[in-house]
Amino acid sequence: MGLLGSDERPRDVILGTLDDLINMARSRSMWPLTFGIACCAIEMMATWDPKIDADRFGMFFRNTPRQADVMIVSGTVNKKLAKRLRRLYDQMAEPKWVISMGACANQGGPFRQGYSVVEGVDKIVPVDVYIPGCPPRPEALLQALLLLRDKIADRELRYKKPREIPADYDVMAEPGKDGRLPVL
Amino acid sequence: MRPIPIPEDRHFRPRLIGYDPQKSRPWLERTVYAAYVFVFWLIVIATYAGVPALFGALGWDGGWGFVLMRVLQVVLLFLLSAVIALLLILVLRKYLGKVQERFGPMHYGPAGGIQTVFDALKLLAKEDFVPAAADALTFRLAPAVTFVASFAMFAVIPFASGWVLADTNVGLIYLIAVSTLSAYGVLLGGVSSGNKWALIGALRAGAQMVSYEIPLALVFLTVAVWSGTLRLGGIVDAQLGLWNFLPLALPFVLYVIASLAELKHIPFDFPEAESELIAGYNVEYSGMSFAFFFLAEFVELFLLPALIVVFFFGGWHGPLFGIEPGSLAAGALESLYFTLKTAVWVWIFLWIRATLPRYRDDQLMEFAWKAMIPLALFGLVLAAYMRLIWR
Amino acid sequence: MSLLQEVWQAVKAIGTGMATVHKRVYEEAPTEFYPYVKPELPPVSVQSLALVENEDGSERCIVCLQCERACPAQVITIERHRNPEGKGFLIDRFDIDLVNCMYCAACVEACPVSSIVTIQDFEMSTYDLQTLKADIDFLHEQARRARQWYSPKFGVELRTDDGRIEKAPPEMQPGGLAEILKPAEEVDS
Amino acid sequence: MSTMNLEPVPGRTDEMIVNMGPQHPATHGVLRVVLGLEGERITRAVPHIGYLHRNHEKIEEARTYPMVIAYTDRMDYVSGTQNELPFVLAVEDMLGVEVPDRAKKIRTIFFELYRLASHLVWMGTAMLDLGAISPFLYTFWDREIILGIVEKTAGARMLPNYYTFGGVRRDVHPDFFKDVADFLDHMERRMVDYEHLVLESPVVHARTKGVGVLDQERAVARGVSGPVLRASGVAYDVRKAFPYDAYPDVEFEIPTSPDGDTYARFWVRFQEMYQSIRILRQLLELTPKTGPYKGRAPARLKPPAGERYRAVENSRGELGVLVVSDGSDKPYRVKHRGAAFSNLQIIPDLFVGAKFSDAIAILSSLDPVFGEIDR
Repeated sequence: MGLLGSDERPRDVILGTLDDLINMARSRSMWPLTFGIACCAIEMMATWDPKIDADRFGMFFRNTPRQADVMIVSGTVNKKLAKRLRRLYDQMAEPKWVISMGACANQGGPFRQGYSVVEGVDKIVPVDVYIPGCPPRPEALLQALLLLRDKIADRELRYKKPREIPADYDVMAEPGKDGRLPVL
Repeated sequence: MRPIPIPEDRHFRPRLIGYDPQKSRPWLERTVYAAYVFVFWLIVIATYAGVPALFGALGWDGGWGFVLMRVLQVVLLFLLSAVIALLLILVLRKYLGKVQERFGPMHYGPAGGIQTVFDALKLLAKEDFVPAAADALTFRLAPAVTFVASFAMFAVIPFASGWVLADTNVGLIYLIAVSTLSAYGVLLGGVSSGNKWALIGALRAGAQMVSYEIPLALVFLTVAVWSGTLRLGGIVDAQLGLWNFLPLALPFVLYVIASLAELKHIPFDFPEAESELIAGYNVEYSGMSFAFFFLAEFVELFLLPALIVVFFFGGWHGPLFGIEPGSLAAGALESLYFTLKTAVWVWIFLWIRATLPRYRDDQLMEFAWKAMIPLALFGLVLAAYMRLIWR
Repeated sequence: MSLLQEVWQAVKAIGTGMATVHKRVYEEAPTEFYPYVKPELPPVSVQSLALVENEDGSERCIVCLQCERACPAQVITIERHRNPEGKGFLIDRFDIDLVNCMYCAACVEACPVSSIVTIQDFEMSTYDLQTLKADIDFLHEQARRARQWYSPKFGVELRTDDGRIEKAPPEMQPGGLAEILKPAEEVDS
Repeated sequence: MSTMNLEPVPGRTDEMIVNMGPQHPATHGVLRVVLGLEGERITRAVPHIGYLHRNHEKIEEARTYPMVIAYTDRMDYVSGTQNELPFVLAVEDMLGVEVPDRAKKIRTIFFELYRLASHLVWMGTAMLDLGAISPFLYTFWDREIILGIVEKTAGARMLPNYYTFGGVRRDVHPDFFKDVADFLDHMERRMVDYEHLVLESPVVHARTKGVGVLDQERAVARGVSGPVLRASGVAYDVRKAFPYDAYPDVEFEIPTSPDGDTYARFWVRFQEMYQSIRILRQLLELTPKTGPYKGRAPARLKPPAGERYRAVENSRGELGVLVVSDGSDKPYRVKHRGAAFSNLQIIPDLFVGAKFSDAIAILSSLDPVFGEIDR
């Protein structure tokens, strides 16, 4: 469709380029949140070790959710942890992304039959990239981070309203009397 | 027997973007650093020689013209501090990578050279968040206070002979006053965040400040007694024969320790203590406010080593190869000497950061009150006697 | 005196530590440059599962359901019917839920014909979980793309360039040491 | 006062209740400790666990005996195969399976390799908690070498599911013994550096000496085990007290320290790493290069009804398992006795009265792993 491409709305040359630049910057400077849960957390740490060195791609851990861009859910999420996980996600500043690492975070994995385990972290937070494995290799986590990079850089609609987030409070333990999450 | 067809790849593969990434190329890295330092040097020359020359040529060196010139110089210095932060963060990450047997940022830009630019852009575009529990005005103001306090130190830093914004004869006192202010920014930010970790970080910053500022001021006093002036240019000029770090060895060591504390740098990074207080005073900051704290931290990481060079390592002094002092070329060369001497001290600070664990906060206070202050007083008396005897 | 000695000890220790750290600058980094260079994984490494066909394209699996019974995470679903012409069974459905799989290789241990094998394809990250619900076509594809795989019965097998399947040399096999050392022992005796 | 939730004391304004965890960089996972802080001093401490509870023991009752081995891996996920051994030993006892000598030695080699790997992770994270960044990267690279050796033989890096009833699942890779010998040479060189960076560092001395003292009586009363117990001067080690596998054949010492403080726990772990290297060197000499790697286990695993407790000394202490069989192919009950869980109980004792920074150092010296604590 000629110069403007096949987009639904015509692209603004200046703002479009600026958006491209900002998406490029966002995709190349993803700081994950230090939040290790279980076995996968050890492999998550190993992704930053000298052999793999994800810092080559400009990623390093921030301890506070306010300054982090990516949450790597690295392990089994049970119902006691679920509301904390959701809270951490809410505390992160926009824009934010979630990577679900390992079988347990994806769908409960080998523990999905247990009474306390949340079957899939995507019931609590919106997940961008899933990694299979138990635990995945550090290379697999790096691959997922780079897939996320490509996803951010390619995002067609640059500005859009905050994503609709599925908040399945049933999977979390005991919401408060007013039906909302208890405040820690 | 049919040959088994190899199917198409159904998996997602990341794009292979990057700049010939499969080996480290030290020469390229050095070129990147040199380019940053060159930009830094150009800005310094433009600030201290270019702008006054321009205004002098235009005849605007009085009244409002002078004010405009100073404003322009300050804007250039702001640009300079941005360059310093971008370079130092890159160098920190690359150097940490080197000593940890890995590479650090290397795929975006030549040898990872524009990684920090991406980081800055991302922080610019990230949501800047004020928590509900925070005191909004103070919360917004604190990063600015911190940054301005460290940025104001530029006013008296002499980059070369005569290359200084305010060649005031109370330069040292100004430094003592201004450098203390940056702790106020940390205090304000921590207390106004409405977060307990930030509060602990702020209290630690306050407690730390009252302990290391006294030996720091005593060392300033020692340098002033030894040089006979409070003007920073005068202190540098007094070191023409002998750099101060030899006669003032004890105050020099104390000064390095105290500036580590003032920088909130390992082994004294208690207000930020990543593994204890999560992120300390800046735990609630995101986006641009956080970037300002970061900027202030790295500008200080340049300024305090620069002060070490001014006080103890002869400032801008170096061989001039027959260039007439006071000329543009001499100024340029002198500012380069100053930059390189500072770079060595920045490297030593980064080296300390890569090696040492963190002390406990009360141990610094104990050390400051029980060892550093008596030693600094002793150094002051010694320097006074030495001055009486030898000069 | 002892105080001075203590201070000297501390300064010396800090200096030694800093020298220890700085020494690393001159050592070569072991970084693998992952997305640009794929790591060479050992052939027994369990990264994913695949269903190997025979060289002529016929099914190796005899649908004995041993793997389904052995799976701790219970991710294998097999449906079968009796072969109308001849003996044995035919596959209706052979699904492995690679999302929930714990990659313990118990199914590979259980397989009597080495049909289900472990392969080294770890690059399975995805935007959509449904791509990981492996059906029989997916598992066959994985096997066709693989250059080497492992199963306890046949050991490490390689796929040659012309599509044949052959046993790997003993240097790659678990327990290959026996075969490697045997000629030397014969020479000794 | 309820023991679970810390309520502010009415009328007391100098105490601040701080919630540390479950997301905190120094809690080694998902521990939550509610602290009462008076300035920097801790007045009260209540640890909360259960954020990683994933019903190991209940799920294991619904799995057959070979399947359980894969699940035990996921408990103490830093020490890999060490978790499999007590269960394997208990079932072997019940079945009366004969284990070949070579299989025992291979198992022990893996056991000690994982002890080194676990202690390396401990060292890196403990130094990270104290504020030093570089040792973390060094130890993780050494751990990568160990995991590379393990993966070449066992097929997975962390959770290999390698031991089986009667031996190990497959014979070792032809390069195995050479790789281990090379690694030990490498490790001995690196240990010198770690001594410089950790044990000799004056900052570490300042942070750890005299901090978090656990005296001998309380250590025994609280049921701690492993390096934490030995740092309090009790020379109890399951490898010596109730030897299993190839440990009767090798010589090694049990390092103990009378101090009981955080530095002693650091020191004991260091000495254990030297002992592991020593054990591995002996085992490389003793293990036949070829031979059987697996005994003859019955095809249908149905241990006779009864129960059996076996324990091993893993990286954190006594890891035991009680298997109750009702004669079917699934265990009636599997009860794990985790060392990290018992060691965690001394947290309130050691935290109260310490500085907040000390609490971080104490916690890192306990080296908890939450897969095993919460199970």
